[in-house]
Amino acid sequence: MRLKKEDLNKILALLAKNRELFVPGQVRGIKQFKLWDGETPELDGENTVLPPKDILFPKTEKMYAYKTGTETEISEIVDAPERVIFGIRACDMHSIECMDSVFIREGYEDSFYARRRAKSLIVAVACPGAGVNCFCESMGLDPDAAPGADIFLSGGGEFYGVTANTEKGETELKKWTQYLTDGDVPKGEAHCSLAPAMSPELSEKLTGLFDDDEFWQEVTEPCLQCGTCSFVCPTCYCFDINQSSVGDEGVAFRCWDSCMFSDYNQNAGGHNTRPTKKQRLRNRYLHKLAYFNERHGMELCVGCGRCINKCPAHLDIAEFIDKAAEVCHD
Amino acid sequence: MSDIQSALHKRARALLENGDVEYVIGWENARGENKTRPAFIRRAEDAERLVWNRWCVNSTAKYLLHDRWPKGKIAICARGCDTRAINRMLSDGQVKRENIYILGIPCAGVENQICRRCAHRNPLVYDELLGEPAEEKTDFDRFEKVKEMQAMTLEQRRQMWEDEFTKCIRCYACRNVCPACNCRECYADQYRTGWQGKQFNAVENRVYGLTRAYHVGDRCIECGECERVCPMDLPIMLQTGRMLMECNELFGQYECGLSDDETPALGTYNLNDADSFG
Amino acid sequence: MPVNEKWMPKILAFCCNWCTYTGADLAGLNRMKYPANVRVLRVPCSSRVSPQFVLRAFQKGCDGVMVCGCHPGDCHYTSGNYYTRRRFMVLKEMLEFNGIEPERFQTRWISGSEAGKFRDTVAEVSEIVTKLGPNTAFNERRAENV
Amino acid sequence: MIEINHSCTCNGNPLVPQVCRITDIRSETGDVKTFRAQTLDGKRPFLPMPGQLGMWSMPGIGEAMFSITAFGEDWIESSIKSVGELTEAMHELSVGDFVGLRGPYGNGFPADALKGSDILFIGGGIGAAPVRSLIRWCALHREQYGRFDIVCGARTIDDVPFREDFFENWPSMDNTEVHITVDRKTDNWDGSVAFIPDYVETLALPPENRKVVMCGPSIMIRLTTERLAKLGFARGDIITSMETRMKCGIGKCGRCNIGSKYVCLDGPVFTLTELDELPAE
Repeated sequence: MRLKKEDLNKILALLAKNRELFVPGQVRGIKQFKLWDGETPELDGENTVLPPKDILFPKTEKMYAYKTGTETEISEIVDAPERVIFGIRACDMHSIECMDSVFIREGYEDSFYARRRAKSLIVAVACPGAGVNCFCESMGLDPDAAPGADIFLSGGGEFYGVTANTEKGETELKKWTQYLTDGDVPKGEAHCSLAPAMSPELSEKLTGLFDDDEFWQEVTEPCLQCGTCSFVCPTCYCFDINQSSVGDEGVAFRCWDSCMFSDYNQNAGGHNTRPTKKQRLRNRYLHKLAYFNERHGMELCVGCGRCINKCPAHLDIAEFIDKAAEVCHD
Repeated sequence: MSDIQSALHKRARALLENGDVEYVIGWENARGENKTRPAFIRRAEDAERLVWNRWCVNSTAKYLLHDRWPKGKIAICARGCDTRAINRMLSDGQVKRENIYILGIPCAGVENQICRRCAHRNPLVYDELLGEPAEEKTDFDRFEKVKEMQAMTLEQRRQMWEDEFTKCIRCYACRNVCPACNCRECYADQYRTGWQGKQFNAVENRVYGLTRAYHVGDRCIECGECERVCPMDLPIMLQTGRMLMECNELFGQYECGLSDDETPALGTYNLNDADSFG
Repeated sequence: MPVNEKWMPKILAFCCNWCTYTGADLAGLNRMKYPANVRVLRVPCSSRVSPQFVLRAFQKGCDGVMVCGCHPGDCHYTSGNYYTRRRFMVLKEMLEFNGIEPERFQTRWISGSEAGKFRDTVAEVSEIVTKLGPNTAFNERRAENV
Repeated sequence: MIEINHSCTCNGNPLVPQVCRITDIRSETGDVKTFRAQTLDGKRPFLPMPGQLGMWSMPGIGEAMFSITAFGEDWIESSIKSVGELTEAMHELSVGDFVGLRGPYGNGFPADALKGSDILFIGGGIGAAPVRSLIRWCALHREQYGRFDIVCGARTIDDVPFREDFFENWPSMDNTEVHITVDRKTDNWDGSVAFIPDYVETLALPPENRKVVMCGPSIMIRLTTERLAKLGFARGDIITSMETRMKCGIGKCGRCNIGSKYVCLDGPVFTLTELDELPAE
């Protein structure tokens, strides 16, 4: 089935019915996912600056409300609206699969994420053309495929090829029939700009490099220890739990956190388990490229290039991969 | 520029070969075109990795704070703004002059908007100057953008900052890159004190933005690094700029990082200071 | 707060222990009447008040903040209030620049004997802030859902 | 892929605590108190296996993870040292006050695998807390285990926690010997004065069919391990419980990882061989 691109706004109107529809667009000069305002979404050009993870895993999520005083009460906060995420690309779709693995599939189910995820419909779109720092193909992805999305709009040209990958997607597609026609759509031509030397062996090689202080000092020295890479990363899912009270009422919330921050590993007694930037950035790289693989059987990097775009010190994970591969081959 | 770069190679190599310095902080090419990153050269044979061109945008000075007790001297490539940063840190007692060897680099401006409003294109302090001094410029108004904003109404300004701080993701890049942000432990990291809430919302972000501006505003050396690194493109310099402008108006000509023993405007007083409080 | 309830501003007054606090005390002893929506917080010197305290007060729901200290020249610690003066002359402008009505923030010099001035100042600030209405830009409760 | 086979039983959402009431507070030492809690309807908040963790919280102040040191029909208890904001506030609590509790988390001690072995328990300072949970568990099935040697080390005799257990309950247990050693002599103590590593070496227990369960400061663990190695103990036979900052307790928030393992989920109990396989952070 295929869909004429000029009919896109009609489809968006369908998707927005009784639901919050998120599409890529500009918010004060920053491209990010925002509520659809009737305008044509910005599907072309570079990917959004901020990933769509906020929609499923909010920057700040209230977990429960409490009351203290003579009695103490705790009540869970359930906030999972019906949502549609439209226009995410292969890399970001895969990042949601990574988060699914963390929050839903492995061990305990995280109720907050799982509820939001269950109420979300994801419509992914073929990548229209990679940015200067993209390398999703090296991470095993195809810019013109998103098997994890409920619905995928593929290919280039005047039409999108339309496929439903899930039951939820199929149900949704039934509403689209009047806009769908038969026919083929050529394969999208977008390809990544970068091709770092990613290999199945890298994970093990990196773990082997753990004690190579000189190597880590060299790759981490320019790092400024800010949280930019973590916050623009579509897969960074670490969070902090905190409370905020006014008088004897309050809420406990969780919020994004970054393993680059000095207070991330600060213990109550004053001990810090990763006091130096070398240790912290090493942990981040290894989490992305080695540790996550051991637990979940995939990398925690999708090759979207956002951290490369935004790193104040111009650190570059693709360059890091090459460098590690080179050192390993010695 | 290539003259300066070759002089830099020669000097860096010599300093390392003679064991005068432990390492040299400068810039090297990063992957891709038109991109450099801070470099830390420890071996004489790596001296050629150093580059100097208009893509050398990163401030080098902040890295002195990453190594407060170096084993040997640190040589540092420093443009005008970097030397102001070094002066700032010297004034604040954060680094020791005898630990630093400054390779001064005259700079006509790199690929950064802020360089158009740079009043100090030549290093203010150095152990040696590489190349010929650059031509200084004065054909600009330091506070042009601040003034534009002052022309707005209060309500417009409130809305503008509301929008901007809604965008802010509090990654703390502005703090971490700032040479005036040199507290050993930032108030925002002191999680037990609770001054900075961990929530991401416009109010917490505003509290952070304004607190940071106030912490550094009277010590800001106007290098513009905070704006360059902001992933959300917040006009952070407007805040510190407004504060500097006010210091200029209230306390006389005021510019930071020009010498190594400055007292910040709010760290001193004058009996005849302006007083509208009554 | 329900909209129909009459709104009363919350005002926090940081008062120097050596002068304004004594002045406020004296106002009380003399049974002077002043608006009850002012909370006095005693500090050892007006220069103890960091601008962060002021921001924090706004954030936690104050609609107006006052910093009161000794008259310049009369500081118990010789020079504390000279620092206060510089600090808050600038802060007033910074608040204004950030779209916050500068009148919400007031600094006053009130000595231990000026009970009347304390009463008048509090009444005046209370009136100003009541006219301005609730502080929203910096109030975290307003921002709950942002 | 790593299999996880334990689950949080407290309620549907593993991140939301249930309100519990403090039913007993005992002062163990100058800065350690033991808190006993049960649900508002008088039940045990959850059933912890020995060595498992519980997340204690005080609404408005914070949450922190502690080892559950004992449980009964309708209560659980943890021994908490006053070191930070939350623990200081907890030390101000009285019986009848409310806390939040969620758990149990972590793998706990391999109580089944220890069956049939002699066990040397070592607890240094507050490290005695997790060890206590295992001793209590083993005591319930005393006949399934071999000889017990219980070593408790503390700064002074006044810093020895769980005095009733160390001085009365455990010495009277079958085939069990309790050894107390202190770092500093005081007038009210005429027993052993020695650091745990030295003391354990002088005990010279043979390693055959004996496992070691050891908790305490990391320096104590390292030095004691060296001495145990001298005595011929294999690293795989030495079991310890890790301590680090945790936030979620369910392996999501990322903070407590050592390599690909999460202390809150895959630990806190590891054999030294298992720890050897992790990156040396």
